[in-house]
Parts: sequence; C-alpha cells; structure tokens
Amino acid sequence: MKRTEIRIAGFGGQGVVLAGVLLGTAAAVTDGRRAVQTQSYGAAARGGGARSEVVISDDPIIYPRVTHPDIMVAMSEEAMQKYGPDMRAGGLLIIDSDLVQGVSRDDVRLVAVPASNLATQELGRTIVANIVMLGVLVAKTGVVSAAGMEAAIRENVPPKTIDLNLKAFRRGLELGASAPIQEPAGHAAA
Amino acid sequence: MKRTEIRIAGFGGQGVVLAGVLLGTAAAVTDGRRAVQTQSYGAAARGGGARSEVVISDDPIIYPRVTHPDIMVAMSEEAMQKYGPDMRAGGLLIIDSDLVQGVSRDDVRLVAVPASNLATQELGRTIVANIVMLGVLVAKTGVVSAAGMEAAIRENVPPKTIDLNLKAFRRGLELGASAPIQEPAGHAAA
Amino acid sequence: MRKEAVLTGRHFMMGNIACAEGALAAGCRFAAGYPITPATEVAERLAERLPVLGGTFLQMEDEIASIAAVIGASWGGLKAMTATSGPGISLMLENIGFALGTETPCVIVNVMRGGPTTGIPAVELQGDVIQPRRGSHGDYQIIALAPSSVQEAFDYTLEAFNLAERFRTPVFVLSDAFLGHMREELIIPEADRVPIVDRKVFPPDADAEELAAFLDEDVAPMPVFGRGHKAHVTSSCHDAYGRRNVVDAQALDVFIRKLHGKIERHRDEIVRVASDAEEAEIVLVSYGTVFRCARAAVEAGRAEGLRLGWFKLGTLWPFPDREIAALAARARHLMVLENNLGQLFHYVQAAAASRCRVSFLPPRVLGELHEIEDILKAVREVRA
Amino acid sequence: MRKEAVLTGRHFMMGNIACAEGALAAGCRFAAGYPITPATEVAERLAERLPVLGGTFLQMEDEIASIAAVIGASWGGLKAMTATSGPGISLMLENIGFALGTETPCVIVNVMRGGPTTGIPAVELQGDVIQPRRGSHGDYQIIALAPSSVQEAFDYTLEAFNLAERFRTPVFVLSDAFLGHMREELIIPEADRVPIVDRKVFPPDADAEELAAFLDEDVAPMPVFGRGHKAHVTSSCHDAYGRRNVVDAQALDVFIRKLHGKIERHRDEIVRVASDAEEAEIVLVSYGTVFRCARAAVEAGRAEGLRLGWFKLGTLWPFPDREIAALAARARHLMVLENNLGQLFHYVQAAAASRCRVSFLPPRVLGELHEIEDILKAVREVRA
Amino acid sequence: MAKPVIISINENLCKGADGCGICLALCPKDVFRIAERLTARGIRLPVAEKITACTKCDNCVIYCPDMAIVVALREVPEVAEAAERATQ
Amino acid sequence: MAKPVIISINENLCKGADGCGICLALCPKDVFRIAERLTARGIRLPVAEKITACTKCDNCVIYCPDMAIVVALREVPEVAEAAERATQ
Amino acid sequence: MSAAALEHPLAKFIRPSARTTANCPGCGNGILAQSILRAIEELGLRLDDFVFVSGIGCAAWIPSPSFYADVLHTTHGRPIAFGIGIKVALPHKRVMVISGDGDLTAIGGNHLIHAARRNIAMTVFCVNNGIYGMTGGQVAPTTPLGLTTVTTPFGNAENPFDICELVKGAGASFVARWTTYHPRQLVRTAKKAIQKKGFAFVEVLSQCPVEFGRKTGIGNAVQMLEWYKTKSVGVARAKDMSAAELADRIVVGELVDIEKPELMETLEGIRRKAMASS
Amino acid sequence: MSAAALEHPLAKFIRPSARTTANCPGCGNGILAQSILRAIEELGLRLDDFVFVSGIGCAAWIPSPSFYADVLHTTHGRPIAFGIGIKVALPHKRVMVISGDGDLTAIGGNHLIHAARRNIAMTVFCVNNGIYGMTGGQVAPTTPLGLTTVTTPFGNAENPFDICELVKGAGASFVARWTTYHPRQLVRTAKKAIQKKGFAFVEVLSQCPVEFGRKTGIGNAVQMLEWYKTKSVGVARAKDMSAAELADRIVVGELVDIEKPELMETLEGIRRKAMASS
Ligand SMILES: Cc1ncc(C[n+]2csc(CCOP(=O)(O)OP(=O)(O)O)c2C)c(N)n1
Ligand SMILES: Cc1ncc(C[n+]2csc(CCOP(=O)(O)OP(=O)(O)O)c2C)c(N)n1
Ligand code: SF4
Ligand code: SF4
Ligand code: SF4
Ligand code: SF4
Ligand code: SF4
Ligand code: SF4
Ligand SMILES: [Mg+2]
Ligand SMILES: [Mg+2]
Repeated sequence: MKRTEIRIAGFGGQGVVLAGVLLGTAAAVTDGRRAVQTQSYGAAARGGGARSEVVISDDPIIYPRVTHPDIMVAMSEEAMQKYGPDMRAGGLLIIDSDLVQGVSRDDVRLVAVPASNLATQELGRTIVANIVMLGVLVAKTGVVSAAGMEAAIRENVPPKTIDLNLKAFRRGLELGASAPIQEPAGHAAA
Repeated sequence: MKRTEIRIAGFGGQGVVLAGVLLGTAAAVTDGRRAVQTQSYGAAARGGGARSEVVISDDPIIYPRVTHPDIMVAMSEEAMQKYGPDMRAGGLLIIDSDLVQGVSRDDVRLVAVPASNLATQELGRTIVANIVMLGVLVAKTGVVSAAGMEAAIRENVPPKTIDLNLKAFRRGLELGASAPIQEPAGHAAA
Repeated sequence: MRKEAVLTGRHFMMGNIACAEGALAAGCRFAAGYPITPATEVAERLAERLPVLGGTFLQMEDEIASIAAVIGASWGGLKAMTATSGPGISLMLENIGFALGTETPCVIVNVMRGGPTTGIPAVELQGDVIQPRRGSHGDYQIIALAPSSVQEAFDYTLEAFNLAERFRTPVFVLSDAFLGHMREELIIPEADRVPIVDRKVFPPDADAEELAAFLDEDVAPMPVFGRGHKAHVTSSCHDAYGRRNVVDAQALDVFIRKLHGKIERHRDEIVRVASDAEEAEIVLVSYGTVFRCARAAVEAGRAEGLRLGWFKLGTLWPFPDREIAALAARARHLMVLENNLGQLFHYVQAAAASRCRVSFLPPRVLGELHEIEDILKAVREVRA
Repeated sequence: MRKEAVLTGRHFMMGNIACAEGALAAGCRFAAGYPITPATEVAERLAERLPVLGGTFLQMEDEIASIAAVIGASWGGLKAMTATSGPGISLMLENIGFALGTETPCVIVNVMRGGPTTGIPAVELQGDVIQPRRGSHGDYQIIALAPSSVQEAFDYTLEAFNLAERFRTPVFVLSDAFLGHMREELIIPEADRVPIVDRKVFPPDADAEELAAFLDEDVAPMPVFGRGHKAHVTSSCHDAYGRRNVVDAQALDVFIRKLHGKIERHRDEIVRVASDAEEAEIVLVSYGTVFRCARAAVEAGRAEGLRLGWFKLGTLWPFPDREIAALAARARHLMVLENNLGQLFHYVQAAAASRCRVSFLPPRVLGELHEIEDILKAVREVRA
Repeated sequence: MAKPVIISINENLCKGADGCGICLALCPKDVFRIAERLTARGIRLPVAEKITACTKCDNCVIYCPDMAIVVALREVPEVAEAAERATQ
Repeated sequence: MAKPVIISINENLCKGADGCGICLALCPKDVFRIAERLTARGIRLPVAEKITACTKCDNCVIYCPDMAIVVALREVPEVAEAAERATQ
Repeated sequence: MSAAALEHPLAKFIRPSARTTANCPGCGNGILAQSILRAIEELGLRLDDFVFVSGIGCAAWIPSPSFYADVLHTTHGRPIAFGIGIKVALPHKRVMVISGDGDLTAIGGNHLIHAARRNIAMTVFCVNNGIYGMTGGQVAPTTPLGLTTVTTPFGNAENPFDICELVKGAGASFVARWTTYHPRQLVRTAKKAIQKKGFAFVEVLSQCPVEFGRKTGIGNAVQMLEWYKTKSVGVARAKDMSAAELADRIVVGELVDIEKPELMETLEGIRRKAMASS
Repeated sequence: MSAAALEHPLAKFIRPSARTTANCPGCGNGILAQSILRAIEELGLRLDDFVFVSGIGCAAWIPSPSFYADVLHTTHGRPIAFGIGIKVALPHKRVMVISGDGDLTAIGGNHLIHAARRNIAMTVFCVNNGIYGMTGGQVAPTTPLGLTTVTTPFGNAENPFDICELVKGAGASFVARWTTYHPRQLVRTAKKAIQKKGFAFVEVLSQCPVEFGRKTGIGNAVQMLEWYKTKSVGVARAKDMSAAELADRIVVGELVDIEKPELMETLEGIRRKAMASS
C-alpha cells in the first residue's frame, strides 16, 4: 500500500496520542509494515489541544510529517476547525458526532459516529471513545489489520484495562461496519 | 632610542615583578616613551622562580615579548642558568654577586654588585635588593631617567616604604656609577 | 516489561526510548540526569530499566552534578551516560571539558529543543550542533553523532558508547524534540550480534606511576579506579602519567595536541557519512531529522527531472571535511539544509572552499521540518 | 587611589586593570564575579573602585550567580558586567543565553587561559573564541570584541558597554592571560570626551502591556524595572510584548529571527577591522595578542621584500565575513594566525570561499605567542 | 450566620468542579453543587445553589485557585447594581 | 620524660623555619632552633639542638605540615642503624 | 443565585493579558498566588513597590505573567541570584521570589543557602509540591523516601530535605512553613515576611493533584487539602512532641525570626566607608 | 643531633613522584593531610581501599597528587558530585572528598547539601581557611563579616556560613569540627567519620598564613595555631555558654552522629525490588 497519512485530533486527555501509537504499532509490529507516529500537545494536562499523526506505508517512510492527511479523526470542535483545512480532498474524515458539530469540508468522505456517548453509556468510560474511533477507522479503511490492532492494544494499555479497550475497539469495528459514508459533494459513491 | 629588551629574574619574593613595573612606569609615564612589561611566575608564594620582562622604545611596541634581552638582571643562580643563554651577545648582564656565582656567558658585558648584602646591611631590608639593582641598571644604561624612576617608585610602592626604596635606588645609582664593567672576552672596552 | 539488556525484536518505539535501549544494549549500567523536556523519556526509561539490570539511575540535583556523577561512574568502571536538552548541556559544558581533558568515556545525549534560553521546550531545532565542539572553553576535538530515525537513535547511541570506549572520550548524540518524541519501527538484533567495544584498561598489577595512562594518540589504557592502580586523574594540564604541570606552555601544547590528535588521527574510523549523489549537479547536505526532508526532496526532484543528490552527515564531529571536499569536487553546488539559521553551513563552506558553490536553506518556519516544496523551489532557483 | 570614574591621564597599566577602568569610564556601576586566574584583577579593581563611585561589586557564590546578578542589576537600570576565564564562561553559558533572549545589556569579559578543563590558569590561549557564538544552546547572534593591547583593553571594554546598551544585548570582551597581565601605556581621555551610549528606555508612563519592549530589529526601548512599567520579562519564547508562547514554532521562528536580525541588520555599525594590506599578496589575518606578532612579522617581512599585509579582526562576532570576502578578492593568500589549533580559521575560509587560498598557522608552542621567524618561514613556504 | 450575598463564579476562570471542586468541599454551608452541563471547554462549573445558607465566610473566595469566585453582600450598592446587570 | 631519640628533618621537604617554624613553636621542650645558614632553596631549616630534652611527645612530627620530621627512639635497632648511616 | 459580573477584589493585581492561569484544575499554586496578593493588599502596598522574580516550573508561573508588575521569569533554579542584582540596583523596591521546590532547592539550592547566609532583604516563597510538576512528575528533593515517581519507578531511594531546617542552617533570619490549607495564616505570615528586614523564607506545601496527588494515591485537590489539614501541626505544639510523633507530620508556623546584619545595609556601609577613604 | 635518613612512618602513603607538597611554608593543609593518613593507618586500612576526590584550590591539592591511591582531581566545586558516581560504581570502596571551603561551600554548596540529604556513605573533609587561598586571598563564604580581603577592600559585607549548621540542616548523619591545632582529636574523629555508614562531614579550620593570616593581621602559621587554640571551645562546654559568649569562638568536637537510611543501601533495595518485579 502506498503512503497513508492519518491525523487524530482532539482535546488533551482524550487519548489521541495513544490512538496514534496503537495505529502505528499495529502497522509496524504486527502487520510488518512501516509507520511513523508523531504528536503535538500544548500543556496537555491543562486542557489544551492534542494531535497525533501517523504515516503508514509499505515502503520506508522518508518524510515523517503528515501534511495533507488522507484520513482524519476529529474529536473536538476546535480540532475540526483547526485541522480540517489540511485534509486531502477526497480523504476520509471520521468525527465523534457528540463533540463535533460543524464540518467545514464538503470535498471529503465523512463518517460520523457518536463515540463519546457510546463509550460513556455502553462501556461506562468516556475515556475509551478514542478506541471506539479506532475501531471505526479500521473498519472503514483497513489501513491496519484488526488483529494487528488488538495485539497493539494488548501491548500498550495498562493490563487491567485490556478487556475494556478490546471491547471498545470491537464495538467500534461494528459501528464502523454499519456507519454510512457521506460522499463528497459532486462525487458519486465509489 | 631603539627597542631595548630587559629581563629581570630571580626567586619569587625578591620583587622582580615590581622592578619590571617600575622600569616600565618610568619609561612610559614619566619619560613619555613606550614600554611593555610582562611577567611569569610559577607558584610565586611557594618559592618558585620569577621573571619580569620589559621592552622600552621610542616607537610603538608591536611585538611585546622579550626574546633576546639586551639587558638582564640576574638575582638567583637558577635564573642565571635558565635565562643566561637567551641574552643577546654583547648585551649587559647585571648580577647580584651575593646570589649568583657562575656566569655562563663570556660574550656579554658584566656588572657584578653585592646588592643583597648591601640591602641587608646598609639599608636593613634584604627585600630592597631589587631596587638597588635598578639603581645600578639606570646608572649603567640610562634606559630610563633617574627622575622617572624616582617618580615611578613614589607612585608604586606602599607609602610607608617610599623613603627606603628611594634610598635603595640612589645607593644603587652610586654603586652603578662606580662598578666596573667586565667587557666580553675578545672585545675591547667601548 | 522484558528484563533482558537487549530487547531483541521488532518494536514501534519513541526516539527517546530507542536511545535508552541503544545505551542498555551497549552495556550502559549507570545514568544520571535531571528532568528536562524533551529529553525526560530517556531518563525515565533508564530509571525503569537499569535497576533490573543491576545498574543505577540517579536523578541528581542539577545537570552539573549529573555529568559529574557520570564521569565518576566511568572512572569506577561503568559505562555511563546522561541525557538532557540545550539548557542542560549549557550547564554541563565545564564538566564535559573535564571528561575530554581526563579522557573519560561517557555518552551525552542532547535532545535539542527550541532556543536560545528557555525558548520552547517541545519544539525541535538544530540549534546546538556546534556547541559540543566549541561550547566548552579551551581547544579540543570531540565526537558527535546525529541520528535521523528511531533506528538510528538506537544504533547511534550504541555506536556512541563504542566510540567513547574506543577513544576514551565523551561522545555526543544529537537528537531533537521531533525525533525524540517520534515513534517508528525499530529492529533490535540478537544480543550476541550487537557490536560491543570495551575500553582498554590497565593490566591488573600495573601502577599508574609506571605505566602511561594519558595523552596517547593511540589511546592509553585506562587505570580504572578500585583496582589498585593508584591513578592520578586531574583536570589540570598533565603529562602522560597524569602528573600536573601548571607552569609550562610546552606542557599545555602537548596536552592539547595529543587530545586533539587522538581523534584527528582516527577520524577515518569515526566519520560516517552517506550519500546518493553520483550524477548529481546539486547536492543537498543535511543531517538529523532534516535529512529526511532532504532525501524526500531529492526523490521528488528527481521525479521531475532535476539532477539532485543527497549527502548525510552521520558524524557531525569530527567534521567530515575531507568527504565534503571530495563531494564538492564532483558537484556543482552544495545546498546545506539545517533547522537553524546556518551553523554547520560555514564548515561545509570552509571544507568545500573553492571547489564548488555552497548555499544555505533554513526551513520556512524555524522549529519545523523543511517543506519539500520549499526545498525544490530553492533548488530551481539555484539552477536558474 | 583617585576617586573619579574616569582616570584621565597617562598610565602604565595591566590589561586587566585597564579593562576595569574602561568599564568604569563607560558608566558601569555594578559588577559581580567569582575569582579565577587570570581574570581576578578585573574584579579586584572593580571591588576597590566601585564603592567609591556609589556602585557595587559582589563576589557571588559562583559564576552562574554572578552573571545572573549582573542581568538582574541591568534590569534594575545599572550598567553591569562580570569578568572571568574559560571555566567560568562555560558555567555562565545558560544565563548568557538568557541575557540574549531577554535582550539584557551587559558585558562579559573572558580573560582566556589554557584549556580544555582546568588546564593551565596563567597561560594564554585563544581557545574560547567561538564559545560566545555557539556555546549557549539554541540559535543566536552575539557581539564579541578582541583587544590586542592595554589601550584596546580599555577602549574595547568601553565600546562593549556602548554596544551592549545600543543593542540591548550581552557583549563579550575576549582578552587573554598574556594581555590581562601585561602592562603597557594607556591614555585615558578627559571624562567629557569619553563616548557614552545609554540604552533607550521606556517613556515614563508607558505600560508594558501597551508598548512593545522586545524583538524589534531596530532595538525596542527597555522597560527598566522599578519605574512602574509592569514589564514581563521571560526566558520563554515570547512576543514583542513579552507574552509567553511555548506552543507555536511560528513564535519561535520570530523570536530567533528578530534577535538575530537585531545584530545582523546593524553589523556594519558593529564590525570593526583594521588592515594594512593594500598591495599585499599574502595577508596575515589575526586578532588579539596574536595580532601583534602578525604585524611585527609583516614589518620584518616587508623589510626583506615580501609583499605582506595584515588584517586585524577587532570584532570577532558578528564575524567580519564581508570584509574578509573583500580582502580575499584582492589578496592571493590569507594566512590565519591564532593561538589555538584553528578556530576562526574555518570562518575565514568560509568567508573567503572561492576567492583565494586560506591557510592556518598556530604558534610553535600553543600558549605562547607566535615567533616572528616561524611566521616568515610559513610565508616563504606559501610563496614557494 | 447567613447573609444576603451575591456569589459570582467567573466561567472563564474556573477550571471546573470535576477537576478542582475546592469551593464545593471547603464551603462550610454546602452552598455549591456541580453543574450537569458541560461547558464549551469541556468542564462542569460549580453552581451556587444554597445561596441563602451562605455566611460569607469567604472560604470559597480565598481557596479558589483561579480567583474565579467573588462573594459580595447584597446590601453594598455596587454589588446590587452589578447583580442587576448580570441578570439582565 | 626525656628519651634518647634521633630527630630526622628532611631538608628536601621542610619549607623552612622562617616561613613555617611550627616545630619550633610546638615543641614543649624547646628542642629546635633555627639554622643561620640559608639553603640553596633560600630557606633556613630548623635544627634539633636540645635533643636530649626530647620526650618523644611527637608534637613536632604530628604538626609538621610537610611530614619533614621523624622522631625515633635510639634503642630501636633500625633507627640506630639509620642514624649510623646518616652520620657517615 | 450566581452572577458572572463581579470583579474579584484582587483582579487589579492581575495582568490584563494574563487573566487565566495555566494551572491544572485544583492546583494549589493559585491559592498561594491569591494569598500573596492579599497580603500585599492588606499591607497597603502597590505591586509597583515590588519586583517579582521566578525560575522555571509551574510554581514559577505564579507571578509570570499574571502579576501586573515588573516580573523577571529567569532560568531554572536561578531566580534568587537574579533577584540579588535587582535588589542592589533598586534597594528601595521589594524583591519577591516565588518558585518551586525543584527550582529553589534542587538546581537552585546553592543560591538559596547563600542568599540566606547573606541575609539580603528579599522574600522567598517556595512552593513545595513534593514533585517536579511542569516536567511531568519526576522525583524532587522533597519527595518522601520510598515514593514511586516516573524517575523512581521502584520507589525513591533518597531522604528528602526539611527545607526550613536547611534554610535555617544557612542563616536565614525569617523562616516559616504553611500549606495551601492555611491561606489565612499564610497571609499573616506573608505580611511579616514582606516587612522583614532580611532574608525571609516561606515554604508552602501546595497540592499538585495531577503529578503528585494522583500518582501517590493521596488523591485529588480536595483530598490533598484534607491531607494537609490532618498532617499539619503547629510549631508550638510540635515543640512538645517526640521525633517519632512528628515523623510524618508537617510542622507549620513561623520557625525562625531573628535579627542580624542585612546585606543592603552592610553594603551601604561599605560605600560610605569607601567614599570617606583617602 | 639531626639525621636526614629516617623514613616518615606515613611516607608509604605518599605518591613517589609527589613527595614534596606545593603548599606555602606553614600551611595547615599538611597537618590535615597527615592526620587523615594517620587515621587510615590506625584503622588498619590501605589506601587502595579508598578513592580520593577533590575539587580546585589549595586544599584540593591535599590528596592530589600526593596520596598514593586512586585520586580524582575534579573541577571547582564538584568533587562530591563526581564522588557519588564513583561510590555507586564501587560501593565497596570508601570515597573520601577533601577540598576547600570555597570549593565545597561556595561554588559547590549545592552538591554538599544534596549529598548530606541523600546520606550517601562518603567522608568529606572541608578545609576552612576562611579565604580563597589558591587564587590569592579573595573573600570566601566563611570569611568573617567586616574582614578586608582583596575583593572586599572596605571590609566584607556578608555574614559567613556556620558550615556545620548548614550541613546539619541539610540532613547529614555525622558532622564534626576541629582545627589544625587539634591533630590528635582530628585523627580520632576522622576514624569515626571514615567508618560512619552515611554522609560524614568534618570541617577543619586550617591556617592559610599567606593569604589569611598575614592579611588579617592574625599572623603567621604559629600565631594562627595559637589563635585556634585560644578560640576553640569543646562542644560539651559550648552547650552551657550563651550565644554572646560563643560569638567569636570556634565550637569544636563531634556535633551530629545519627542513624538514617543510607543511599547505597536504599539503592540496593531498589535493585532487588526491580529484579523481583514482574
Ligand atoms: C537547566 C534546566 N534544567 C531542566 C529544566 C526543565 N525543568 C523545567 S521545570 C522543572 C522542574 C520544576 O520543578 P519545581 O521547581 O518543583 O516546579 P513545579 O513545576 O513542581 O511547580 C525542570 C526540571 C530547565 N528548564 N532548565
Ligand atoms: C569554575 C571555576 N571558577 C573559578 C576557579 C578559580 N579557582 C581556583 S581555586 C579557587 C578557590 C579555592 O578556594 P578554596 O576552595 O577555599 O581553596 P583554598 O585554596 O582556600 O584551599 C577558585 C575560585 C576555577 N578553577 N574554576
Ligand atoms: S462565603 Fe463561605 S459560606 Fe458562602 S459560599 Fe463561600 S464558602 Fe460557602
Ligand atoms: S474553587 Fe474555583 S476553580 Fe475550583 S471549582 Fe470552585 S470556582 Fe472553580
Ligand atoms: S618529640 Fe616532642 S619533645 Fe621531642 S622534639 Fe618533637 S616536639 Fe619536641
Ligand atoms: S614544622 Fe616541618 S616544615 Fe615547618 S619548620 Fe618544622 S620541619 Fe620545617
Ligand atoms: S502539574 Fe501540578 S503543580 Fe503544575 S499546574 Fe498542574 S497541578 Fe499545578
Ligand atoms: S595560599 Fe594559603 S592555603 Fe594555599 S598553600 Fe599557601 S598557605 Fe596554604
Ligand atoms: Mg515542585
Ligand atoms: Mg579556602
């Protein structure tokens, strides 16, 4: 597969960095491909914005930065506004519909899922909304394998929370399988 | 007058640095000429060797180091041995005959005066032997004026010791006036 | 957490963690440091891993004490390191000079951040690349490596220990905030395939009064403490036996020249560069994370028919001057890319001398990677 | 001891004392320091003279505290300085970066000694000439002057204060052990003929929330403390109002470029060089005490018919690159003389680029002045 | 003794009763409760509910780490006026 | 009580009784005096004169900052032998 | 009912461009900030009478940039050294240093003890949160023996400082300790400290719920305040308690208040003497 | 009569190439050097059981290069920090730091207090000559208030440290003070300090006749020893004296000797715990 650029953005504390790490780990370790993950956070604990970026490819990744994401996961209104414009036209935008209202781009493919509410209500922990979003992402793109992601989760989350996270991921997969994609204005569904 | 290089060398504690400073001050401040004074001491307070060097000239002094002294004042055997070889052939060597026995050069003009004993016995303070030597030097070379040297002494020694030092200097002048110069082997007296 | 020193296998790891793992694989068993963004993860990893390996991590009262403890531990026979960022390096410089002057093997990792002064801790800058060479007072030569990937963060840190041990000298690893916090795949080899160099030490019964322990351009054996060698190790100017001489310029001359010569004479063993510039007209010279931009730009430029090449400095010090000179003799133009306003640029220029033209390109925004399009634009201008 | 600030008249004075007197004549009223050979006489003189002038000398607990107190006093409105030698500078570098980043006028005298590390305190070396420019972490530009005589020790220290005040920046005076302890005649002008520059300060009622106080390439007025300006002065990356921004690379870019630009844009005002090289084929490039050897060699060489010239760098930073380039365009060969193993040499080479050949000559014994005969020998070889 | 007061909580300054909650805990009269609604910044503010129980002990003011709370006596004219404005 | 001793002063180590003189001052029996002769290094050594008064209290040994003094009992054979050698 | 419009009585002391703090929710630093401003207000002083100096760390951000006054935000560990230069240049201004335990006692320990020795007129507030907050929860010289932090994952091997004992041993003329549970006492002590002619040092134990409370299990902001309340014992009462009884208690109150020569005065004496000398 | 041939009983401890010291005549440093070596001899230890570490200054030249053992002569002020690394690497060797008051309490003050806090097993001898000897007589943090030195030509404006109080305040487990007038007591205390499991600090007032005695007018080496004798008062007796009575006296003796967790042991505990962890 060619180079895929992914950006996950939201508030500090939502685990967007972890989400990026899991994606990269799945790609690089289990799936045996190449991945680079980078991040940027203001004063994270203090509620600033947070952003995590992943490049996945079959070839060695030379340029490590994400500039025009093919895939973006938006988990806050601010993130949507700030990073929306960078997306590649025709890319896939996945939003947490509980947190993001305005979608500024009409030239991207859009998936909207109520991840936060689902996490809070079904899983009992708002904090795993990020993992739900990963499930949706994997279901919709196959950019990493589901097995790779599960292995990555097992490796990277605190032992006591593995089950919860796996549950969230699988719930996300289901949600992703069924969620509709809103195609860009003027494009036919592929 | 052309560039004259002077080296004064002995033990730490004999005041060789002060002697150099006085020469330089006399030349540069009172006589209105150019002078550079440099020094080198090991662990002075700890009895190592000490060395003070002065260049005097009517023109700006570019190269500041003394390499082949025209005039050398030797106040210890060690200094004589160590620095004797550097002297310019035909230069003037003034030794404290109480402290220096062997004179290794026979191609220089030699003045030997018993400055330490004179200082100790006549002036009551061995420490002013350096000033006695300066008197001899001035008498024999006129490289600075006697008036310039007296002014320099007044400026630079502790107020309480001015008289003693002036006395030592004048005694040195007398001694210098009368002390014979031993001309280099094979040279006629100039 | 696995408990082996060498975590053989495939990982997706942060640059800072890879750096710590490279050190452990090299045999590092002592680290001392003081927290600072963006380097702290190196220390945190070492704090977690060293005690398991029977080693020690100490958080000291400041960076000065950190490098001092590292040097002490090295004389005690341990492979030792510290990791910090610019402000910490600035404070360590006096003692880094000590390590140089006493020929103490140790590794110093600088995860470079945005400055001068406190600046911006989490933003990368290649602001400290001459600092290892000229930051401490006096005249000396040093070794510094600049990794450009997580794999290199591991490899170069390992290599830094090997060079430190081989040449009895402090060695810098110059990472940056971007690489330090970037995750990428990393392959750690089997423990027995990790190349390890250990310092040459005094023979068991040797007495430092009789066997020379310093100032050998071919590296004197080290009279490690605690083994009865009665070593005298001083920061004062000294001779081959460690005897102090603070009087003669002649002794200083030997002191400086021998330390210098120890690195210079072996520069071919130390210097590592890489390049793909055979047919190139214009060569992009870079190092560290910026190299990735340069290389990406070369690929993009070639795709549009530009005769571009790249040259990567793996070793920043000793400066690869001969390699640059050879490159300059072949190329028409060297374009130096750095995430600063031009630091190694002057050294490239000096090495290229009259052989070819040399220009400089900073990123559009200092603290960010160069954009490929900016590089290509500059290249096109140079060609025009 | 006379009690005026300006000791008008003719003196036979040590370089270190002249340096202190230059500072006092410039209006320095605060100094903080920590004893170190061969710089201590500067502090001792200031300790003796400042209280008489209503000023203060503080011996601090170390060099770090010394430069900190100097910067604090400068923000308190006083002209302030410190004097030390290499080991002290190495310790001060972090706070020197602070002075740069906060645009604090102050003067730092380095009486260079023999190193690396403790080395030989009383022997001169030009070992620390790149250190001001690259010793502190991050990317920045600085001003450094190198006196070559006792008169220049006075003049350049005075000038250093004027430049510091003019550009709100730390300024280095790079003296050395030889010059520091050398006595020579010095002429101090009448007090009213001493050129004095004072910093531009905030208008009396200005509020730092409303008037920009930083990052102006034409030098912002300084909101000196204690006058109700409510200044916020931070070592963190900040904007023109001193507002902290530790998130955006964009802010870092401005921070670095403006500080840099403040010096670069005015480099013609700052850079001072001297030369006598009109008809010269080979030009000896040097600075500080070594210049005296170079000039003496030129005179001796001309006497024997060599077409020699000299070029003196009074300012080491910002580096006189344009002046060197112009020189290189005229001469056939530049020979760089330094009392080290080649530091500014690379910058001369870089500036000369392809214009002419550049070579380097250290003294026969590092730590001693070049011998004239050695220089002439090297010249003859170059000609051959 | 309870006093007629106005309790003003600056929504821009308060860091949220979920993360902080000091005013809730240190009010001897349990005047505050936590809001249900999340603000745009993703936090939940304290709400001065049992305002009539307030004795103006100033604990909430003094302990609030973000200087977000002001408690003022209603009888002070400026306060009444401000309260008026605020409820418009 | 006085004891038959040998007092050895190492001329290479002693820094001179004019500058130091600690042994002179701290000997409770006033055993030492200062030499008149200047050495080649320009100093004057202490001389153990009233050696028979020595009680071997070891003050001079312990206080000598240059470890230049050794006081040994004559009856110890090695000491006697060394003394023999030294006076040859 | 709540109204949003009332201006905080101390708001005038806050820099207009920096009304919100960068602190985490529930951070104790804000309690200290308010107490200091309240003390200044109650003394009838203006912020223009002060120069505030801080180092690097969360605590160092108390005055920087919030306090609407001259503020110097220095390098890590050095605020006191900078402050000395300021005080000498502006002897009639009050120099106040506010910084963290890491800043003032780890990297900056030397400047702290030397300023105490010199007895320079300066007020120092040291925020002791037992941790390095800003860099993410590393061990500090104040972290209790055995505690797990990110750089002591198997427990802290080092004994902590009793900072007040240290500063006292160094010669300070005024030394006190309170916690953020004690803002009223803190205001009282701050007023004394500000007026002290000499080096006045106030240690303030302050909750860092994010990097200390959460990780040590002591809990959130409220639980940490509760903990301070339980553990504190007044200096008068502590005098009658055994070392064992005091083992994990926090002795609060004014611990030292003595008179000795102050640096600004002795320096002035030097100047007078110098000017009078021949 | 005098004989030149007797070998000093401690000469075996002196490096053959460094038999003569670089000290000035009558310098107290030699008295301390001999006392330390004597203590080691009396304890039946070998110099190979030690690593000696020193900073920069005259006092730092006590072990460097004279002691015929592993010696690290470090940078100014840092010997303790270097020593910590050595001790960790060689836990079964004894690390002894010998350095000056300027080195250990001025520029090196921070390392001193932190080592005391950590209670690392290490013996530190601090030579207090009240001055910077090596650089030519500048004021030190130990120089009495009012004294004239080359950097305080109108008198010292600063209060000096009571070094032992400082180190005690920092948490040291063994603290003592003697003068060079007390070599026998010094040997006794040195033996205890060497054997202490913890941070053991010994301050030794030592005459610098050249830069202190001569310039202060206290006099030459002999006069300074005399002065130490007169001014000293034992710690037991000092307990019954008033502050005023003690004003210019030197309290000598062993001031602190307590037990507390030692760093090498706690670190070993950490390693055991880490290895046992999953
Ligand atoms: C020289 C240097 N070293 C390290 C750092 C990184 N650093 C920033 S804040 C800090 C610690 C702050 O701890 P403390 O003073 O206790 O403040 P807190 O954040 O806990 O309030 C450190 C180590 C730095 N900025 N400069
Ligand atoms: C960083 C640094 N600053 C200053 C010096 C200069 N210096 C050498 S020894 C010394 C003071 C020594 O004083 P102290 O430790 O009391 O030793 P003493 O000579 O009095 O025994 C100083 C300041 C130095 N070598 N390094
Ligand atoms: S003033 Fe007191 S009683 Fe009133 S709300 Fe605040 S804390 Fe409660
Ligand atoms: S104490 Fe202040 S910041 Fe905390 S919840 Fe209450 S109002 Fe908000
Ligand atoms: S041993 Fe005692 S009595 Fe004998 S010479 Fe020495 S000091 Fe005097
Ligand atoms: S005490 Fe020692 S050094 Fe001093 S005079 Fe006596 S023998 Fe010489
Ligand atoms: S990290 Fe801790 S000290 Fe820093 S702001 Fe957050 S709670 Fe406060
Ligand atoms: S200067 Fe003082 S401390 Fe140094 S060796 Fe001489 S007498 Fe001893
Ligand atoms: Mg803290
Ligand atoms: Mg001392």
